[in-house]
Amino acid sequence: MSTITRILNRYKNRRTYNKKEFVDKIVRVIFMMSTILSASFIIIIIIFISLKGLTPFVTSNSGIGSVNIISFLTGNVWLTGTAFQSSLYSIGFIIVNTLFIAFLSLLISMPVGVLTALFIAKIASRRISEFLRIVVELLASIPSIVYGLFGSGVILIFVYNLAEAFGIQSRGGNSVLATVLVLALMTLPTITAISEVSIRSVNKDIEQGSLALGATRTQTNFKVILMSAKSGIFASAILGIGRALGEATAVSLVAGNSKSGPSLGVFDITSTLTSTMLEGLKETTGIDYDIRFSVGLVLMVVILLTNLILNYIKKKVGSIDVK
Amino acid sequence: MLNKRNIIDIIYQVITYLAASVGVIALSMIIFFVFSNGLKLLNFGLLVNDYHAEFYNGGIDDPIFTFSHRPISLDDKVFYSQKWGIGLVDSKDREGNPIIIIEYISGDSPLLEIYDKNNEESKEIIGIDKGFLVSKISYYDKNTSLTMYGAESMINDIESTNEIREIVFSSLGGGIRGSIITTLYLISITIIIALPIGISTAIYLNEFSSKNRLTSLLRSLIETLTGVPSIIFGLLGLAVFVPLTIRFSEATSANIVSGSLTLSVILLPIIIKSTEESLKVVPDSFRSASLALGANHTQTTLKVVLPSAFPGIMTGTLLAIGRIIGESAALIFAIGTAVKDDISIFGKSTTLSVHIWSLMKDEPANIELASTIAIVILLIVLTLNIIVKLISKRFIKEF
Amino acid sequence: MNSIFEIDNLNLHYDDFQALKDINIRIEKNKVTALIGPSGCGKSTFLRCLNRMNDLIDSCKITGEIEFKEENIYTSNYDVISLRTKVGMVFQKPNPFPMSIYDNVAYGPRCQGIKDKNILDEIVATSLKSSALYEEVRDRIKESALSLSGGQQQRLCIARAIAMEPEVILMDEPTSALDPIATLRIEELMNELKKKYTIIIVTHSMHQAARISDNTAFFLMGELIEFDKTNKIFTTPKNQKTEDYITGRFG
Amino acid sequence: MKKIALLGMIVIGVFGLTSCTSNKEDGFDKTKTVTVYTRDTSSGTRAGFMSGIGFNEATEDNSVLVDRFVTKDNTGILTAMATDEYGIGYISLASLNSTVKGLSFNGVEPSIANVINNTYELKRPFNYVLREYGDYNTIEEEQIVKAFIAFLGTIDGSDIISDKGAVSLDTNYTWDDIKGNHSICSSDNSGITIKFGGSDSIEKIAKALTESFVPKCGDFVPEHDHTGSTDGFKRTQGSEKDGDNAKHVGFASRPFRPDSEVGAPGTQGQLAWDAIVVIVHLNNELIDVTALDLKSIYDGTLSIWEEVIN
Repeated sequence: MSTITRILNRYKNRRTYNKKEFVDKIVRVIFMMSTILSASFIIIIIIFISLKGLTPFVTSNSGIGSVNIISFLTGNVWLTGTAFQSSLYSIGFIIVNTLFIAFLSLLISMPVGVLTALFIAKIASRRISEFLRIVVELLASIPSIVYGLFGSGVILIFVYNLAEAFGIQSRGGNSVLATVLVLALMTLPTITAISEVSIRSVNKDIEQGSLALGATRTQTNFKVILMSAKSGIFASAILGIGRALGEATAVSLVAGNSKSGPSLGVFDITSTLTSTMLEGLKETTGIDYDIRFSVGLVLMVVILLTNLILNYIKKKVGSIDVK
Repeated sequence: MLNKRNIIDIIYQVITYLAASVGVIALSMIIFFVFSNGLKLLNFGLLVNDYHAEFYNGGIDDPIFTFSHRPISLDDKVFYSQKWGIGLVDSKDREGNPIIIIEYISGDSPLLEIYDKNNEESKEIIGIDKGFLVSKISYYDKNTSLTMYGAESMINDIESTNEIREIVFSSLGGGIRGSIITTLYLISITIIIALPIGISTAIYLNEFSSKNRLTSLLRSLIETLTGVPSIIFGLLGLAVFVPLTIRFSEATSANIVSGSLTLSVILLPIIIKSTEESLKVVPDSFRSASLALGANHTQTTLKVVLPSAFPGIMTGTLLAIGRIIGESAALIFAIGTAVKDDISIFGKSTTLSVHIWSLMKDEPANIELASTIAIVILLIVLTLNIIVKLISKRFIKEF
Repeated sequence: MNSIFEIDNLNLHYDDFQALKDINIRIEKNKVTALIGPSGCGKSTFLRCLNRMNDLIDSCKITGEIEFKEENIYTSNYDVISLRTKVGMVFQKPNPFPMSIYDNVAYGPRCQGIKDKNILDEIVATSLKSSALYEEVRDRIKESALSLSGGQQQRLCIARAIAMEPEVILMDEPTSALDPIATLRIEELMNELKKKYTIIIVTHSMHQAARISDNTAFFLMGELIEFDKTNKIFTTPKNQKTEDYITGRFG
Repeated sequence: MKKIALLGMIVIGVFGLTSCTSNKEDGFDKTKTVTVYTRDTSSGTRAGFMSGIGFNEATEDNSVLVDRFVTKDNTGILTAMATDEYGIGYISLASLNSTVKGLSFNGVEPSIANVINNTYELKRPFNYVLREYGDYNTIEEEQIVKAFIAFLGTIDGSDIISDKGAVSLDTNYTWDDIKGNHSICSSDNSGITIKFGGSDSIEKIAKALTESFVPKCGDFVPEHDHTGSTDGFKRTQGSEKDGDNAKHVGFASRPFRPDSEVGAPGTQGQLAWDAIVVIVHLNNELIDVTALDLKSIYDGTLSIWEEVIN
């Protein structure tokens, strides 16, 4: 028996069972703890937002009277009466505005983003696509306030002149259209980046299979590659709409912050749940402050529901996936 | 030969090019906008200077006037006082406010004798020099010369007086050194907090957890976190992390640590998601091979699986850093908006993007400096991007 | 008979599907045992039972007894990790870790807590020599294992397995992903290795089984149809199904 | 290469299209409707403006305003008036620049001189509030705050206020004259932090004041955290005076509310006036506007420019 064999046997026949299993168990518990910690934040947020956000509905708001939840969710004037002295808040029209705007912005950013991704992944040369990818990554990290700056410095003027060209008097360009354009710009990097990854991960065999059957490059790109990358593209839409619904700073600079509605004309001023929240957060107590948390609560519910619906559609779409 | 198929092909192609170019144009317009507004303020001084200017209150007794002539080399825009031997020029500071700068001071100017008025006993000479700002000069016999009236009126005022009661100087402030340092602190602390938690969560979900209801519940709770708008994270920071850090540290208000904790929560889903994606790509054969060699689960995960997932985790981290640099809505609540020069991790300060936010909130807003800071942000992100690409390239090459 | 594994009434279920039915077999020490049969017959599943790699599959349920050196390995407090150090395994596709050649071979010993550099050096050198790889890689032992060719990678995986000096090496179609020349080298290697180790090999190729093994077991639909000396199986099979298979009527 | 050329052509084409929509110079169309811009209900400028035009009920109530008004911040209104030919809004006099037209109010031009001589009526006070005497951590803090308030009343203080665009109050003594009364300023105060808060409209002035006062008073450390007028009183003598955000000095860019913001005697005062200017686009023919007209514009009675420009 060689020395090595003796040493190895010594290590192998040590009763390692307990120790190693024990280490595994400990490590598992540590990892599980951090998972529970990660998961607990959403619960903390929900509890905290609910506590604050439900206050206006269940308390008398120091004598003003509680907010009626039905009219809060369905009404079409933000506040009737004086701030801090009235409980007649409603956000029905703001919910409609928010969904309308998010939908329209996705309508622009989806095709543009996906086709840009297709261009980067399949058409452009290596060098150009490398460059474009860096541009997209940079844009994803631009603070939203800068998008707001661009919106108020360029897009508002563009929309104002556009409306004039159509013979419509817009309110300084503050409009549904300006908001939609800013949000489309902001969601573009997210959609492009994620779609590109999913387009790139489409199996080469499928692509070559299509080409081998005599399809042209363009036909292959549209009929096979985009179809196969469908679920990833859908995921990018979900993230995109999340950002569109949750964006606050930039939107409040171009929306015009209307106080009644809903606003369905493209040149009409509008408001979103986030811009409404942001406007009153300067104060720190009182009903006009607490009600912003109710708006935040509604916003989270809206985002959750949208995600659920989109995920459901994604599953439906995914089940007829081209494999 | 153009047949129908070719025409359709061309139409599709044109649409693709059009869409891609719309994306490119929109994106380049933003970058153009930022650069055209902000490039002229960008210089090294901005990056390394303090935000708060150093102020001096100068006094002068029995001045001996000089009668040095105006140097010929002096630009026409400079106003010169022969009596006091000083040349002043109108300018703008980094925040766009009007200022008056000392452009020239002659060797025998009485103003060189100015002493520190706040220290009456020692009468220490301040030693003013070219480049200082004069914010005001007050007299015994007439109204104060102020910055708002311009350099010309200030020169006229001193030329017609023999006594100066007080002259206030300052250095040029408005630098963003403090905000850059805060941003770097925030990135490091946030990554130190979020990366271990995020990676261990991803490992648990992907390697250790068994498929049961609890796991899928935990997973969907974490996924929900991605849908929360950042303004709500800010409120969470204000309500939970700020009091927590005040309780357990020397902090007395919102601080860098509370900001980092808040950002960590924002980043967790991003890090978890990207780590999990890269863990999924690690082939199962690695795991079986390691287990077959008598390694336990922990050894397999830490020695084989995790290193293979490393490039993916790096990319996720980069995304996370981009998010830290760009975040403002949450940080306004969780770290505060006070621009500082001496940064301590338990003190208030601002990151670059919050700095932009507070510039925009000014009346009137300073769009130039805001754009300049945006350029700095873009440059930092670009640098990090390149660094990470190099690291992962090296890593892939090595193994 | 000097047997190292004794398997009695082994049954294995994946949820509702029974993958192994009532297997009884004795594996001889220091012999090469080949497991043959058509795809999906359960031979690989059986192999993975021997070092409890099936534990990783949640839906897998096992009844019956597998005794390794007269000890049942399917008892709740049996030391699985120690078992795997004694029963090594080589997989179908070469799967070296994305580390250096040295680190790949030293991986197993390190996991057992061996840290002494000299000992590790010696283990690595010995293992690479026994797997006939040493001469080819001695100058680039610190380079990435992924830079090796497929055949070299598989020999590295064998070196990695024998670094632990196991008593048994399980091989799951080790040459199916390799070209004929690389296959030949691995087969030569197995001939060397069987002097020291017990080898159990799953193979698709009946020629390979005939060339290298001492004993052969034929599996069909989760059942062990026949187990005997290799030359007997290939010349005078007792079972009609075995004969049909080896004469190429199906499979 | 073909691809790059094609892409380049498209880029040029789209740029060309966008640049075609340049401003037209066909004068002011009086038949258009007025677009009303306002600050949000928490703004001190809005409070000053609404009370100045006799429309107090609109200070914190949006529902009495004309339908489809636009809510923006100070900068937003300023930039909007540079674009929107038919808009009307109001900003602080300090922000007024040449990109927009500032209107006379009741026949008086908006200028600092007219504010000082009390003829320009559209203005609001800048006020301060201190902690109650005796409610400081140390006696030094209280003395520095007292010295600071004394400094506000000097020529040196009012110079700084004027320099930042606000209208300072009349005074005739300098800091040098009174600094003998504040012996605290001759000791080293670099370990003492004084916290300032309240109105964000006064933030710039407050910062300039402390920057200049710090070297005069032993280098104490000023900490500015301006969140809004309401917090000025709340964090010095109100509900949050002992909280984490407690301040030594608070500011309000509007009068203190007589019902809820009355502090201990001698702890509140005014430091300056701020004029509010009504602004319109440069093309607008209007040069003068009355309080009554403004009220009618903001409550929606006058909605077409013709009705305003007689």
